Amino acid sequence: MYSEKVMDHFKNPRNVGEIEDADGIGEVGNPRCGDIMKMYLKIEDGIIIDVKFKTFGCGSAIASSSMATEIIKGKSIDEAMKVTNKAVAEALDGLPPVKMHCSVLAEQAIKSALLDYSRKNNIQIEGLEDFNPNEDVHEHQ
Amino acid sequence: MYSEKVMDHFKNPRNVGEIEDADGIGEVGNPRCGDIMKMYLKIEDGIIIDVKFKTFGCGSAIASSSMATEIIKGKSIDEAMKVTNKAVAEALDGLPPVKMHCSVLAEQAIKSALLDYSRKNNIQIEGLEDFNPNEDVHEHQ
Amino acid sequence: MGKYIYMDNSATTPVKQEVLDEMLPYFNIKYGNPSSIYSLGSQSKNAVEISREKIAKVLNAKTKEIFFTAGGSESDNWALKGVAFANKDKGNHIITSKIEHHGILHTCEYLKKQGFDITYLDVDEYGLIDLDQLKEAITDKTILISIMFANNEIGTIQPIEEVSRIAKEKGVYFHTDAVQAVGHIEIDVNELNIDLLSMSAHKFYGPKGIGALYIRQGVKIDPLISGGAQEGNRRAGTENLPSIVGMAKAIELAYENLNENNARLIKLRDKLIDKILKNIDYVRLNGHPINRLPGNVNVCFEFIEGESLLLSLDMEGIAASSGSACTSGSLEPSHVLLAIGLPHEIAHGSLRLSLGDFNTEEEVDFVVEKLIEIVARLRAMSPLYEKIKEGK
Amino acid sequence: MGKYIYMDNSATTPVKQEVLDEMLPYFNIKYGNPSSIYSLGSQSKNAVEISREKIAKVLNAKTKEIFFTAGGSESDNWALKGVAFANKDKGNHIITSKIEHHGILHTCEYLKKQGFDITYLDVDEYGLIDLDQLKEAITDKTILISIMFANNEIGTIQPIEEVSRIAKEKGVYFHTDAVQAVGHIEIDVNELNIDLLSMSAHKFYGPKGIGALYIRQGVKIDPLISGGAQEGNRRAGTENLPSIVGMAKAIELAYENLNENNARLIKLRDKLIDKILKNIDYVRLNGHPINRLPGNVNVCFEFIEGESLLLSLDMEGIAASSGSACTSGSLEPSHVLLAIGLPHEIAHGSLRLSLGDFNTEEEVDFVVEKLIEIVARLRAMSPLYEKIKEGK
Ligand SMILES: Cc1ncc(COP(=O)(O)O)c(C=O)c1O
Ligand SMILES: Cc1ncc(COP(=O)(O)O)c(C=O)c1O
Repeated sequence: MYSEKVMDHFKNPRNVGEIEDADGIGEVGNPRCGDIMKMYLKIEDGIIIDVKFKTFGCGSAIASSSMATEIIKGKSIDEAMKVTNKAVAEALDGLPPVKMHCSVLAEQAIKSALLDYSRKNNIQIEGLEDFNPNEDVHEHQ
Repeated sequence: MYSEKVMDHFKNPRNVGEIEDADGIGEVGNPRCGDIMKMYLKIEDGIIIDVKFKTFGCGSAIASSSMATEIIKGKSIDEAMKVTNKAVAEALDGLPPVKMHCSVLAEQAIKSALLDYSRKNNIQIEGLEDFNPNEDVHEHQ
Repeated sequence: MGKYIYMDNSATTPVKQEVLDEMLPYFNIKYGNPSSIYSLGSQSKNAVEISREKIAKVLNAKTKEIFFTAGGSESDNWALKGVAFANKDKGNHIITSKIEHHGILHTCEYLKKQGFDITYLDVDEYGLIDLDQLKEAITDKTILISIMFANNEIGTIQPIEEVSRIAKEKGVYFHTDAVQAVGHIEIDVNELNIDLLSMSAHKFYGPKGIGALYIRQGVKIDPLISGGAQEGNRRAGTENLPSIVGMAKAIELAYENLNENNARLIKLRDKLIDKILKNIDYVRLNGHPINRLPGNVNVCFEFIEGESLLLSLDMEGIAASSGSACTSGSLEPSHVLLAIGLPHEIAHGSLRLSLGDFNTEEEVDFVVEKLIEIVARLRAMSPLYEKIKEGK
Repeated sequence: MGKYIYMDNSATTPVKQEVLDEMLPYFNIKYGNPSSIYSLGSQSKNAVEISREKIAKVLNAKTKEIFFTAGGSESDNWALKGVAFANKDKGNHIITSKIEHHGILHTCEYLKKQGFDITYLDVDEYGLIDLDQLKEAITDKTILISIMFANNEIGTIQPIEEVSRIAKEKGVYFHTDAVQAVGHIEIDVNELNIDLLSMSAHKFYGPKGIGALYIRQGVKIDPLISGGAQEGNRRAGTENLPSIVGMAKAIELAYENLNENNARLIKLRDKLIDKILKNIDYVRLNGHPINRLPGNVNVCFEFIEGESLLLSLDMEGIAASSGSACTSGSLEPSHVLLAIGLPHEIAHGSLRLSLGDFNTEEEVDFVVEKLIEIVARLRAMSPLYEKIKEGK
């Protein structure tokens, strides 16, 4: 069902944990639906120098979070903003169709953490104008 | 499906054939229904001294004819009149329910041949008053 | 007597060793439920999907157009009831033929009770339907035409391509009961424009109790068995894993050497027919002389009855079948034999010998030899034959 | 990792060797069609009838009250649709429960579309229906009550005797989906007054794709699959001979040592439950503490999700199942867990371990050991657990 990449990231998720003094924290998902992703960002000079996550969810939710953190670590905010759910899924060598929403959740977790960062620092991040972190990801299926 | 007795009488039917100068000949059944029994009797002093049959029909029809001839051979007309389809079936160690009409046919073949004898000789045989050789045996099932 | 001679391959076939070998691990080693997500389960899921793919490929169908069932009868019931109920807003008229298998005919009777109108097409003396009668039968209420690919008794193959062309022109779904055809005749569901097709594995050296329904993508059909999400939510029930794998292997084997196999079978069949017709009098061949299943021989011996013929053959170690009433426990001989115009008394004397991959020329010779003896013996006992001889 | 530990026996079971051995000759030696009259056919017919007799005996039914099907789903569909359509002149109301298998629930949805009214009884926190609610639900239009014998997820056994007594008093047919019960619990259809009962062989070490419906003599029911005269004219299709023979052998084996087997299983089960409850916090047992299937363990681990639990167990070579939405591809967690009142987020963390004849005490110990590690690991990753620890 899952690719080897997914299983690898599920078995050995990268960047699990919390960042005590995170600059941005995002939480998306809904326990009712069985998935919550929480992402912590450490940002310096517009660069994501550290990222951690915690996820309640299925194997692909955990793998998607892990992959998302790997992708954005060391990237600029602008670059991180360009990470789509498709990119996450592709980096995992694909997800089963019914699991695509997990990658959507990962994309939203990044954006949600960046939104938190932008609010705390009172800056504008292009592309977040219409972002709604509470949107139901299952619609994307 | 069939008892060993039925198979024995099917494999080695007794009294197959015709009697050239028969005293009574009965034919019952209907080719449309897949079974015709023809029975030939040689009667002397009220005793059936010889009997032969020809049958178009299934295994149990052939076995029932064979058994019926065995039963009545050497018997008096009165005794032959008392042979029921049940007696024929029992003598064969039973017939499957859907095949009971074959034993009915055998009983009717006897009666039909006796009727022919009684008409040719202008005598009355008790029990044949209401006998109708063309009755549909399949009703008896 | 020697070896048992099995000439009833249209009734069922033995599972080929290669097929059984393929099935065995799925009983107690790879036994996981295909719906389970752990490795033992996804292994099973894979096996099901690979099997589906193999079957689809042979028929030139899409993989997701193949749905596993418990056999030909379920497939027939599903196709008819499923299409009828799902399309009753469009119409309530179904067209079929008089020589369909009971899986179709009895389902049509059921649908009639539920308010559907059924037209039963006649067949000619060879068992072929009349395409003009079909065209005329179609009304604006017609939702489904179901015509069997090849007949199980007399072996006649219908002009499926023409039937489906007519169905397509009129925008009516076309189902074919191909239970006797799959594994024996080349079938391309696209070339032949088939919307639904029933098949059953035990007719081509696969296991009993497994079959499939091909459903062209887009066809509107209700499930017959609802429940779990198996078979794309269209046919519930834990998958019959070993049998599915076996069916796929069997269909692969069947089409691997179809042409050579059929050439051999047709030669055997025609030899059997010729020898019977030459050596026995008062006998006629049933079914189409050319458009017939490669293994099918069906003849009527006048003046004798089929069951006693079968019992006599069985005593010689030969397995065959008959359309006589007496072999089915019903009072009527086969509806197929009556539909091609045989009188009852002749239909009762029918014999079907259906040849398969394991039959040999020696067996054909032996069977004819025995048939000559048996027919003579039964006729000697028959009051009908006596009349003929006497010229009555 | 060593041997694979299979603790998903409620999903399916491996075919026991004794069962497979019994089946094997019927694939390619005794392969005759049971409808054929020659010896190879009547041998098959005998095998079918002897199998039917064995199954009937175990359930204290009459031989002719057992009808073979392709499994539990077909049996459920047949019972419900067959009784509904055959009795629609009497009424259009059917009563069932909220925790039935989808084979029942989705069939009820279908029947609703066909004009039938369905009442779904609630269950309490243990999964038991309320007999008073049942009584009140019965109207003069009620034709059928269908209540499962034992639940496939949480293992709860219903008060079948009381349910059937109520049904009998009101003159309503009573069907029970006993797919999880047959082979595991003593069942006497007469003592329990059951009118129809569904079973499936692969739940008790028989093959997949074969089951049966018990139909009490006199019950009015339409066929689901019409066609040939098999199964007393009530279920068409060439008999699945090897599987029928296998099912009979499996049921015999199951009831041969039922009490000892169950004593062993219950001990294992309770040990597994105890150890989980003792060694892991934020965990709850689902289903009835006593009236539950001998092999059923169902627990919810809070703050983690079932699929990731299953994947982790699979990595350790342990097969189990979960009622989490993510394991089924649907968005909702199991309807059973919701019906017993679990909130969605807790239902997502459910785990079913279903023990069978091949599980050992060592396996139980190993599974608990691994569970402790896995749950800890997943919770360490869970933002929900983090909040609890922080006392939020
Ligand atoms: C309670 C219950 N009913 C019905 C079924 C369906 O049985 P099958 O999968 O054999 O069709 C199952 C198992 O899947 C079950 O557990
Ligand atoms: C033409 C035809 N249709 C349907 C069937 C039914 O198939 P099954 O017995 O596998 O249900 C058969 C064989 O019995 C058949 O020959």
